Amino acid sequence: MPEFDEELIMRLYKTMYTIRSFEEKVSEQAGMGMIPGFMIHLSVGQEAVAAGVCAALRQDDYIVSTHRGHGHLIAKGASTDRMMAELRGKETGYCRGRGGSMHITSVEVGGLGANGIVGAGLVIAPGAALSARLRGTDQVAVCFFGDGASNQGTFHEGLNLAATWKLPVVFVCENNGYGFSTPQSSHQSIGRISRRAEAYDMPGITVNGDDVLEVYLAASWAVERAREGAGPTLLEAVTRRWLGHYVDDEDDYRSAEEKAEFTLHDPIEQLERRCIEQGLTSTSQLERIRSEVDEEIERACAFAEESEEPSPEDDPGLIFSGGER
Amino acid sequence: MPEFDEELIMRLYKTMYTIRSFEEKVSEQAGMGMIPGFMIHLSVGQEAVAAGVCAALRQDDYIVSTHRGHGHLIAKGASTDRMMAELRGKETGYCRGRGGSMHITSVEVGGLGANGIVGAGLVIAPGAALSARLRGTDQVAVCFFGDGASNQGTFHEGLNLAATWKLPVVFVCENNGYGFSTPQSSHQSIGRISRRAEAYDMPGITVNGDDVLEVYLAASWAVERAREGAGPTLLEAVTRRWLGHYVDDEDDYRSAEEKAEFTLHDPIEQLERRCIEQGLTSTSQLERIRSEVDEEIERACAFAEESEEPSPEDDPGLIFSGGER
Amino acid sequence: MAEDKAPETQFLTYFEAVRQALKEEMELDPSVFLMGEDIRYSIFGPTKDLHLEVGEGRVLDTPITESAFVGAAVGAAITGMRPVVEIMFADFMTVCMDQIINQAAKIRFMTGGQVKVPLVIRAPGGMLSSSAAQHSQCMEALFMHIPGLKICVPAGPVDAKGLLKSAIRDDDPVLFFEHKALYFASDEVPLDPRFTVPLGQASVLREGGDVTIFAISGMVSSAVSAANSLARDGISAEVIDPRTLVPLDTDTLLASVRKTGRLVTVEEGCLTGGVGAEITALVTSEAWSDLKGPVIRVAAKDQPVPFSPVLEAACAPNAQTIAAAARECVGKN
Amino acid sequence: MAEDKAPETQFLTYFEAVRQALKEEMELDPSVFLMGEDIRYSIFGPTKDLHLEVGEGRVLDTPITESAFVGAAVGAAITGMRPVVEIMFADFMTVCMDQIINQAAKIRFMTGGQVKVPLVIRAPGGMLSSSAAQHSQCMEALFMHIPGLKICVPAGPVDAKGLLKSAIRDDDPVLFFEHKALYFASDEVPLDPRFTVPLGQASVLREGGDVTIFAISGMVSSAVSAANSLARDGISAEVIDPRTLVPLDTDTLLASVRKTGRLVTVEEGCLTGGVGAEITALVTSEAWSDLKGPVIRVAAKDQPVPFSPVLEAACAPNAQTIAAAARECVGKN
Ligand SMILES: Cc1ncc(C[n+]2csc(CCOP(=O)(O)OP(=O)(O)O)c2C)c(N)n1
Ligand SMILES: Cc1ncc(C[n+]2csc(CCOP(=O)(O)OP(=O)(O)O)c2C)c(N)n1
Ligand SMILES: [Mg+2]
Ligand SMILES: [Mg+2]
Repeated sequence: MPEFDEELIMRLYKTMYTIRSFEEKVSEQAGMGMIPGFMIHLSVGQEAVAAGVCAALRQDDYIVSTHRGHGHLIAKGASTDRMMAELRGKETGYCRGRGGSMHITSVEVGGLGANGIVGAGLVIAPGAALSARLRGTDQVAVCFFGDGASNQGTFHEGLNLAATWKLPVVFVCENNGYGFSTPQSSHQSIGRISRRAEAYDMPGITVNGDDVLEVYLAASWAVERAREGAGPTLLEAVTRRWLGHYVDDEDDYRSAEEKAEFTLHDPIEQLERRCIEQGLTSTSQLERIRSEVDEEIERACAFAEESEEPSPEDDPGLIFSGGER
Repeated sequence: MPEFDEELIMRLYKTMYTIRSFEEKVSEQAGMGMIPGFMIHLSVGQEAVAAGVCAALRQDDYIVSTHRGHGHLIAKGASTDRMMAELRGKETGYCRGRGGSMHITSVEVGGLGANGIVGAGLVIAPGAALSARLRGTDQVAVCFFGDGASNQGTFHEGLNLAATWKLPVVFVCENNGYGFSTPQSSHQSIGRISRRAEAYDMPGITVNGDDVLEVYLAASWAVERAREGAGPTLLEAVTRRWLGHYVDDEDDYRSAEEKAEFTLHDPIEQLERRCIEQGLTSTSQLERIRSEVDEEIERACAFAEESEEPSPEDDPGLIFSGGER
Repeated sequence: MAEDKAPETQFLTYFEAVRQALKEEMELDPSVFLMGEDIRYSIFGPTKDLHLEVGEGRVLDTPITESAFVGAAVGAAITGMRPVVEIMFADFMTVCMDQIINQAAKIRFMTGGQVKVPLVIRAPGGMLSSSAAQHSQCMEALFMHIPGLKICVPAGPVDAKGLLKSAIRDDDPVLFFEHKALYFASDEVPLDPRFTVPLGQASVLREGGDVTIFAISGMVSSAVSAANSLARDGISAEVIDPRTLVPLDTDTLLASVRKTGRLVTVEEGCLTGGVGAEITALVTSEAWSDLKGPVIRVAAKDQPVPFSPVLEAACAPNAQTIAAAARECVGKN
Repeated sequence: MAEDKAPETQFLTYFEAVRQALKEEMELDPSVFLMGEDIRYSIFGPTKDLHLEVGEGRVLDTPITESAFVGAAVGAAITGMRPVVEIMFADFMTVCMDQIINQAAKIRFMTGGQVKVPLVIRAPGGMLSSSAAQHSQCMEALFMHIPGLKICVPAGPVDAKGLLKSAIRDDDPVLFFEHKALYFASDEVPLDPRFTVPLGQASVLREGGDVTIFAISGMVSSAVSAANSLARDGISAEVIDPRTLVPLDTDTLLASVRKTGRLVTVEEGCLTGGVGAEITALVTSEAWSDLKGPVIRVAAKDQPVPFSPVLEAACAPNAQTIAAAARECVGKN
């Protein structure tokens, strides 16, 4: 293990734990019917990917996210209170209650949007990267997507465009082995999705997506490469989705044995163990982070709870910026 | 060079020469304004791909074609008279004048259609192959497409589906180095398109697309492989488009030097030379084939000329099979 | 209506009725097969575990590649099969629009009739509990503009079964819009495998003399409720569900408007360029002199569907807004 | 021709007018840039060699991947740029429909207004000498149904220039439908870089009192011809070109219909679910009591566009069919 500074490790830990704590709360509140809708996709178990990748980014870099996007946005620095309010459909939410979980967006932290269309972000991210180049900045765009999305036409088109134009994009495939109920072996004929980089003469790397430091190192390399103008990278992070595909999912397509193994790979516990073994931190320091986070999430819930519903009056300025009809 | 029987070689020669003769006539007639429209895409120079691939097929196998589809259809066995009539927009044409060059189709010879949408065929061909499997036949589907089309999302989706389901498809990329005015180096970051097979764990082969025997051998291998149930192949044939992208194309994006080299690779002359050098046939026998073909094309022109225009009366049965409104 | 022949029907939900239609047609015709994403799992139920009953090879879970499997369905349809594909949410038809608009709809015409395209695309549409802008759309109006596509909009289990069977037997591409909010609606559904509902026949759900309410899909039951409440105010509304938008049963619609002289159209899709626009244009053209006043269109607001339950509810029509429109139409508001 | 004053107009073709608008806006605003397939070559001319004048980096030839570059344009638009992309033929919008319908149109709304989407999609549509079913379509009616998209349909060089400049300066996604058959039409075009045509203002091309002819895009000149021939028969037709379908200048249209009491709508797209359907619904609703008879819709046949010149001509409306409709409308046929 290379040298990591403690501050970074604590930051990664806190990010992962915030995602976990936020999503467990969301799961609980969804179960209680407090969160509208049923299309709420949680990333419990996959926190290391969001945390490791976003730690390699600057605030002004972009991320383009998926239907399973809470973790990405938290890792990029969004506030959990406005996120929670959005999931509850409140006016104080990031999207003023118009978007909800599947469209959660915080442009101020560089989060260009979750998306309800699988694969949609794969062509939006190259545009943000192109925009950075045209504006003369050295911003980088990260595009998160799943193993299932790696079959969509937009994957191919987005990677081809980014490679041809050497755009500063890092394509991060969160390979959790399933597209909804369909195992990877039934939706594609390859195991390592990073092999697909070959088609664009682009570096393709596979990392253990449950090891936040491994993710961070690979992402840092790819981000710097992009920032220096050397072009895009395909980074595959192999991970596990602990919960159902969405909150109401019966998840009967995965065996009990398979599910029992998930927690063995817990990215948070792994980092914890490592820190303590290597004397990087103490149990009590981690404890302190966790309770801080838990409090933050409680505050977020209270904020969301107390916030107003949107007024049913129309805001035409949300459809056309000039409010035209 | 492996042993080829004379009958096969004469067939390949005749096919290539028929395509050449047909298309030169089309070019001439288009120049004279006899052919409606301007979107007529000729494959002069690329004949070896169509001829070599289709010679590896049975009559009941399928081909799915492109905007540049005359050669494919001729090679698959369509009659030049009904093709010429179609290009002239006549009722005796294969598509009763409704389709024209970009949609020329002859289902009776297994030609499932040219297509005006670049990349469209890449997802249709796997369906024809799936259909064959479900019906319990051992038919194979060939999908022709260009280098430009190899960037479309449908390329990725079609190859992924065919590979995942091990469908009997042969994907034939006619790499003529250009998508319209855009050179390959500006539209993708790779040189050999067959590298893209890696993304689907599929064999990828590049052949000299101006050498009809090389094309034939590779296609035969891929077709047999598909027929035996071993799955799809990506076969890239590197070739040259001698004429403009379409009949009115000024073609000012290719240099005079580049164009001057085209005829050095003439697939027809190459086969001719080889046959004579190896004593497979005589100049006079080839001469005889050529004049037979020239006569056939003249007859096709006369047939098209004499045929009726469609009646402007509607045929509702062409929109809905029951003629519903 | 013969209510006494109970053994001939079964009480089924809408999703079960769809499932029964699929199963019956697959049993009747070996060329019918299914493709779609996670259809063996089946989020809304219609194809759940169907492969266990009809055979693994006939219910194919696809990669998430709508263009690929809809394109493949076109390829299969023109080579002798009868594919029935599912787009998990109708909103995703945007990602395979070329296969629908430029291929399936046109290929018969472009080839001069060399092929038929017996393809069914099932797609659940409409709003359902905060599914938000990309999982709530009614796409049927878009496709009415594309010649070559037939369009079914079943509003209940009986029609869902009967129309789907007709759609599968039809030789042309049919877009079959199920409505997510209807999946658990239930009714007595005929069990005779010969039972079908022909495409192009409207159903008159309620007769009336004062105003015609033309409603589709998820809005039909609200229209009936509206008619019931109107009846209490002495307004007699005739409710017509066209069941298929293409072909459209203009005879039934026009006959009704000729009788009532008033028309309200109701749909859950956006107002502008919606189904109601075409119906209005058609009816004002064909029954001008019978109309006593302008057609009133009831539809969703012209905006993306919002996530917030409050806003979502405000976006869609309901029995109250329909009744209000009908009152306005008859001049009793 | 030496004059001391710089000319205020220049005689330009439609494609040159588009080119001038692009060039002027790129010179005025460094955030404007172009993407599309073979746009430096430019099959119809508007962007031919423009990179030589405005800089290589601002006119980008893309791979043949409409989803990629329209998606990228959305990404660029929400991060500070003003992309203008070209879809070589409007028919190909089917392959990037998701980027248009589910992304560009909705992203402002879905994010609660966090972003604006200043994106222009130029797309040549319409029939032109046997381009057949996949290269001839008028797509504008489809998109009218999607809230969040503005739609321009310039019918001549002056509007092409003026509207395109407004579209580029607009903060919302604009679909800009050029018509292939108009590219070589020419007119005196204002040269002042400040000249624009605002979105949402119809133009009244001819005043008249007997009947209003509402015509768009490639049909406007035919409508004017029709009006001229009607005048010879003593029928005075008012011709209105809305210039933009969204926003729509309903005031001008309704004022005209209130005056004439009669309306004919004319478009080159298919009849069913076309622009005319929406216009009819709108006008019959808003100006019911002023209408003396039903609106008549003139449009292309409900069929894919055929290749054969004979069939193609029979498919589209023309000055004769428009005049005949207007005569029928005023009861003088
Ligand atoms: C175009 C499209 N097709 C299908 C869906 C339905 N859907 C939502 S998420 C999902 C699975 C995505 O799998 P993957 O990309 O691996 O991401 P994961 O859910 O595993 O994070 C599916 C099929 C969709 N939202 N959009
Ligand atoms: C979806 C789509 N985009 C663009 C076009 C316009 N177009 C027709 S052919 C062509 C170039 C195709 O290049 P390639 O696939 O290499 O085939 P080639 O023409 O070289 O045979 C283009 C851009 C189209 N017909 N369809
Ligand atoms: Mg996954
Ligand atoms: Mg090419």
